[in-house]
Amino acid sequence: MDVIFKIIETTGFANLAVGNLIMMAIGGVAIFLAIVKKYEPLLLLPIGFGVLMGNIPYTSGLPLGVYDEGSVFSIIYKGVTSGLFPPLIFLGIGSLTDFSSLISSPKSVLLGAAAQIGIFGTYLGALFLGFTNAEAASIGIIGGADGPTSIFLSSQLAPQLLGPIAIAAYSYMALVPVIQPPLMKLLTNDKERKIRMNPPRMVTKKEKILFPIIVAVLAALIAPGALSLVGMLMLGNLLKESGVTDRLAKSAGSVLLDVCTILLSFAVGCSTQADVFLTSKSLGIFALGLLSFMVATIGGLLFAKLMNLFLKNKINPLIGAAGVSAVPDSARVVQHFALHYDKDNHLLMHAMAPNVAGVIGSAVAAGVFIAIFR
Amino acid sequence: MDVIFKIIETTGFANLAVGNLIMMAIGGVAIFLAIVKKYEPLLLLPIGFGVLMGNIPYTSGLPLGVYDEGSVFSIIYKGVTSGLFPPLIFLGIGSLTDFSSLISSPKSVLLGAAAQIGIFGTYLGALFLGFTNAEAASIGIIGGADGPTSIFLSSQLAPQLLGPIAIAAYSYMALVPVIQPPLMKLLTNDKERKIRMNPPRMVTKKEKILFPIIVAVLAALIAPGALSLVGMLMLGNLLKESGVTDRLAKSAGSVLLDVCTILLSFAVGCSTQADVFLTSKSLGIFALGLLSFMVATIGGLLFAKLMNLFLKNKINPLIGAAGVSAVPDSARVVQHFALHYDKDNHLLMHAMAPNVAGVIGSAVAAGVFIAIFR
Amino acid sequence: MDVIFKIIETTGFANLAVGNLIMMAIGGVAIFLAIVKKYEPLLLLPIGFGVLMGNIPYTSGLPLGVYDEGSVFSIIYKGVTSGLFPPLIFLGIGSLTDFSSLISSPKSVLLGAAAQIGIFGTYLGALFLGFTNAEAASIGIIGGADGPTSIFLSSQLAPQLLGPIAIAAYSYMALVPVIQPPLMKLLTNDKERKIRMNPPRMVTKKEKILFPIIVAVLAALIAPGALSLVGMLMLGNLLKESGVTDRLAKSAGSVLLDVCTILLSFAVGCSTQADVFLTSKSLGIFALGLLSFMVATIGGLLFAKLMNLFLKNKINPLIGAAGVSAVPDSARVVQHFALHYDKDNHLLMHAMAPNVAGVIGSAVAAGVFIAIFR
Amino acid sequence: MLENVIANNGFSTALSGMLIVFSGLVLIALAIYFFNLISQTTKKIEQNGEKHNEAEESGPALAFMGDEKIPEDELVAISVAIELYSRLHFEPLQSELTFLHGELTNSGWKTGIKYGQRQSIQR
Amino acid sequence: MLENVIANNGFSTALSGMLIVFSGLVLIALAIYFFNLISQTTKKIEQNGEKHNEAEESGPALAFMGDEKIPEDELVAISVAIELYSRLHFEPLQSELTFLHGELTNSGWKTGIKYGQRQSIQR
Amino acid sequence: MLENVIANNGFSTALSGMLIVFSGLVLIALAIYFFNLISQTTKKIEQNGEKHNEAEESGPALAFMGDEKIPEDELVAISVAIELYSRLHFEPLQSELTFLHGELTNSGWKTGIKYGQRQSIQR
Ligand code: NA
Ligand code: NA
Ligand code: NA
Repeated sequence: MDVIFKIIETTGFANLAVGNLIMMAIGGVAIFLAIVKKYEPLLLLPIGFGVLMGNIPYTSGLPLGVYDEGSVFSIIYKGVTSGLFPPLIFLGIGSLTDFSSLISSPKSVLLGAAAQIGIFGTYLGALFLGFTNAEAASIGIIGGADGPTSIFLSSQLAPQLLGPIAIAAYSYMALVPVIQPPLMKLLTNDKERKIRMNPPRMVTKKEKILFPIIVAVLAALIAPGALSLVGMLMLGNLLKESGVTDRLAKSAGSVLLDVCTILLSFAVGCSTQADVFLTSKSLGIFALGLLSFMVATIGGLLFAKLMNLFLKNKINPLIGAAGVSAVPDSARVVQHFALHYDKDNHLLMHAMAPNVAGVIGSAVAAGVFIAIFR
Repeated sequence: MDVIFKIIETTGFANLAVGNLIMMAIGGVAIFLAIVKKYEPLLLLPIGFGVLMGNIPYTSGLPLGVYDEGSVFSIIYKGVTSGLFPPLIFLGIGSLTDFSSLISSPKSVLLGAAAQIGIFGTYLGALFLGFTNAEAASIGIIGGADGPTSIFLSSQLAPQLLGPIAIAAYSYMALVPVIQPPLMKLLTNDKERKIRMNPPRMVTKKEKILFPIIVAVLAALIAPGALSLVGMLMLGNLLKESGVTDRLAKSAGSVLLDVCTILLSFAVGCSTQADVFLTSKSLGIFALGLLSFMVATIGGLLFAKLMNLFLKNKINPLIGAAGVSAVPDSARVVQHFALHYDKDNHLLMHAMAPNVAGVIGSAVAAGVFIAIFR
Repeated sequence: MDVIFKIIETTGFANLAVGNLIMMAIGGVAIFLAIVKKYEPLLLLPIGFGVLMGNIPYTSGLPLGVYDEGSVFSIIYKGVTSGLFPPLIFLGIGSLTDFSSLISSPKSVLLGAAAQIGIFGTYLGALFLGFTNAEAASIGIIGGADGPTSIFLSSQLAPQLLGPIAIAAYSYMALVPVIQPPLMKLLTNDKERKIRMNPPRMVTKKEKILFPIIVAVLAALIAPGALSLVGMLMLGNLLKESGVTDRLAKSAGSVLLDVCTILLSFAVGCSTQADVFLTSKSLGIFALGLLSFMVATIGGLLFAKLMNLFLKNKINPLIGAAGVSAVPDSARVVQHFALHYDKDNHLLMHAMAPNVAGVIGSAVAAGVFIAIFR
Repeated sequence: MLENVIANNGFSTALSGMLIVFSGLVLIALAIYFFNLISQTTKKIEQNGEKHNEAEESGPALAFMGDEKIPEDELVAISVAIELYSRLHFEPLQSELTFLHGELTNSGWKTGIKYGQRQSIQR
Repeated sequence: MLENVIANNGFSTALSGMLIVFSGLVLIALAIYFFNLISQTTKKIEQNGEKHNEAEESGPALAFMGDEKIPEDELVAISVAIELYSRLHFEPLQSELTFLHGELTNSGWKTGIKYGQRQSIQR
Repeated sequence: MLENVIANNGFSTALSGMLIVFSGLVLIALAIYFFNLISQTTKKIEQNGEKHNEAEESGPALAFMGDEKIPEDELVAISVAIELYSRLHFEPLQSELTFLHGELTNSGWKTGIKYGQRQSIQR
């Protein structure tokens, strides 16, 4: 009889706390958004499922969760906390990304820099709320709108906040189509929104090959901390563009990327155990994260308008909003927003330039933080 | 001249023991069964080759085998002993499994539970033979007829028995078409074997999506120890059924599954060094393993007959035998056996329901053992 | 203001040394050779990019490079230094290699043995220059003309020389079409170059299946140290030839091979930080490596001529040069060279036999060194 | 050796283990059962309410033809077509050609970025 | 809480961080810009020098059609063809049939070895 | 520096190493040689015994045509067909349509389970 009681005590039903139920509801919402709304399904689905699994209670001592030394989930989670998965994901993303639009329009690079003001503004905001330097930097990076970059920086500087930062980053990336349009409406006038831009020029193969090499070297020289992220991103891109390593690029951009994405997302989800996640700090992170996205969007829009003061060929300031990255969502948002005002004004390719520049920009920003705070 | 002798002493010929030759013969048989008889080739082939490689003798001190700290094979073997490979394999299997038949026939789930009596019966038998609790549980799980589950449980409870348990589990799974039919013949009559069942109803996409989520949560709540296995199995299935993460499901079900299968099978084969493997314990494990499969089959058959006493729409008791899992072998055995008596009675899809339920059932059983004995 | 200075100090520009610039130029040359000359692009491209990234200077203390405990690059590099990647790469290569030509012409196997004199000759040369036994063995293996074998042996015996040995091995493999033809011209006469060989006989499926099993057992028995390399190579080949594990062979030969190749090459590149790489030892290694290739080629050519003294059906001595391996480059060099003198004399398939035998031969040689010096 | 069984609480462990396995699977069976029930009820209510577009409901599920017979050759042809189609469209490509409508001067473009982003909506 | 910002050198960190980000991306922009410049200059010089084969230069890049309109159906057909082609020829195959020219008695052969070796030259 | 060579037993190591490499490869060569011998002997005995179905024996190996010449175009067409076929049938699919014979009401079904199970028998 004792054994039966012992066994019943080990079931999750006996240990279920309110916090776990709240978190499981959140996991359910993430899965719902992923499947029904199709918001970032490749990330939100495994994250949501991970939240469910991470909040199954069990008698402590069993090696099951991500925080239990030696458990299977902890081994997978080590791929996150060691910072290994994000650069591998960047390797895959690099092998899928086409930087042509950026190469053909160097001035758009600056828009990708301007949007990073969201990162540094939020860093200040987080300091203001009492977070430490390392924590504030990790929170600020949410405004970079790059999941892997956020997770990488958190794993290096503030592993204890990795869960909420990752969830916040991916949630707001999924909500880009909700967050950005009102700001676009507020900060541009009708005339600006209708500005048409010249079609981008053709980019030669030689330029495409030199681009990743030059960018990797320059970015890593200016911010060595960005070495892991920018290095891998550009290695992937070089594998793709070189034309002599197609099979490597293909493997990096398919299975390697997919497997790392599954394991990273699931493990991040699992790390949101209620007792670790449901804190006032998490609330602060979510508030600051939203702020971060908004400041970044505003920064991009206003800087584009500023640039127009000096340019002969005006750029459409809307593409500044794409500088936050969230590739290619925010570029799509720009495209749709512009089409609303001029049904033949296709800004997608023009918006892709600041969009991918934003990826580089926030990786550099992460590098700066690593250099100072590690 | 000394160096020459020294070198000759290092060759395997100089150290070859009878035990190694016996094991190499066993490895050869496994390869033969895999290639010529096509019994579970994806597993028996690398296992058999691993047995050959694991029984090459070498002067101790060289870091070559799975038990030598720092050797390449020991690094691969760590994926087995840490329990990492089985859940990853389950992730892949989940992304390839169609649970429709189970969803359309909830009562078949009970057959998947009944067959687990093989596990607990053998656990008692192993205790009777003097094994410890943890060892007995690991031996019993052979009756679950799921390779990854057996290996996972052994790695957690009785790593010293991992080799023989894994080999026994896969051998008997390969021999399902030999072991099960006599028992089917013995325990059913002609009329029962000819029972036709209604075609399964159509299952909607919504049900298929909700199924993995519900199963994972319920199974993990009732037996948290099943978290790693059931969680990953259902994550894989959700990736497949959601319809929004096809590329993730595809990668999990192809390369990830394949690579983990190769490495796990090969490393398990390598772990059967004669001096570790050729013990009376191994003999006991093989005897108990056979018992386990037989009890499980009998349990499934009899429970199906028991259910028929209460059901209006009789089920064909043969499908009870499929409850042992060994997916989809035992379901195929049922199909062929039934066709023998009525050439138009296709039971395959009906047998798939207890078949996949058996996978969940033995993962839950493994979870129970982990909760008690860890 | 202090912070700004601190940040500027962290940039790579502030720490750039002449050595780094030299190494980056070398990396650039490797990339150029890979893309423009198409010399071993799958290896030289990631290596070259790695050299660039590995020579970005950063303030010490930051966990960024392969030698910094805990950095992402160091985790990847551990796959090299632990010796894990080379056997996995061999698994993939095995699943892509067709040994038919070798099976149909057993006497060619000896040519693959003869070329290994390059290894042992260079080993002596390295001893002569003052290297230790373990270092000399690792340098000698460059003459085996197999990247993974060289890296594996260095990782086991002389990890401190891994970078220059790997770079030397791959560089000379890329330069096979430059190194070998002069020696061929020197050591054969016109009549010998025009010898035609009988078309290889058909090889049955049964032979192809038995081949990897027999080779693995024999090679591992004679040189247990070759277990990891030959074992994995032949496992891959068995997966391919068995005909029952196609999906495993395919995964091993595509994504697993590609991912390991990317990570190994990139990490090896990164390990060439100027302060570690630019030493007189490296110069010695490069000189000895070239010697090694030349001795190996000469050994193969002369041994083929020696064999012809005893054979009725003369072999074309040119195929002896293919015994160095560098699969399939040196076989192609032989084909082109022979076509120059007789435009209908196709030696490719005949040269493939010593070519793949050379792979086995140098793995055995590596095994011998491991057995003696570990 | 029965002492070993008793000393280790063998029988109660086996019994309660079996109990847990059954309760777990009964719970799952009930969940599926109730879920089916709800789904059927909902469907009935919907059917009574209004005749709505059925094609939409069926989704990607395979329609079973009931008594109608399909020539085997056609089945093979259909399955090959489906295989080819899925091969072409569901496998991740390295880069992809996309052609937008509208003024060609402004819109003929190519993008390789496909990662992780709601791509399913657009198609 | 402003003390926390000041105590941590928040403002100067943020400022100099933003500065680094901008300098980095400006450097990259300049590199691209100068690279473009060089490329264009080179092209002009080449064009003045001699009329060379343009097809060779364009490489695998997609030619944009300017004002000429292509029927949408054709675009779809072309893109499907390109997909199929790349699927057939750019995906790594496990083994591959190759047929050499010359005397067939001597040359009909098959090889599976394709790894890592300048294969692109031959094709 | 010859002392270093001698101090490290360089010559005997090199010699015996070369010896091992040769013995290993000679063993392999002998194994292949004897295996060939056995195979040929067996074949002769079989041929003398009875004329059996040759198609069965040849298996998936490629038959070489000897002197008969095949037009190059046909070779290309055949190899493309083989590529396409293997691409379709040997690559792991996520799920697969299978149609059973017999009463359609009872047998039209679809399964996605393909893992690790003697699947090759059925096809
Ligand atoms: Na960004
Ligand atoms: Na089972
Ligand atoms: Na070699």
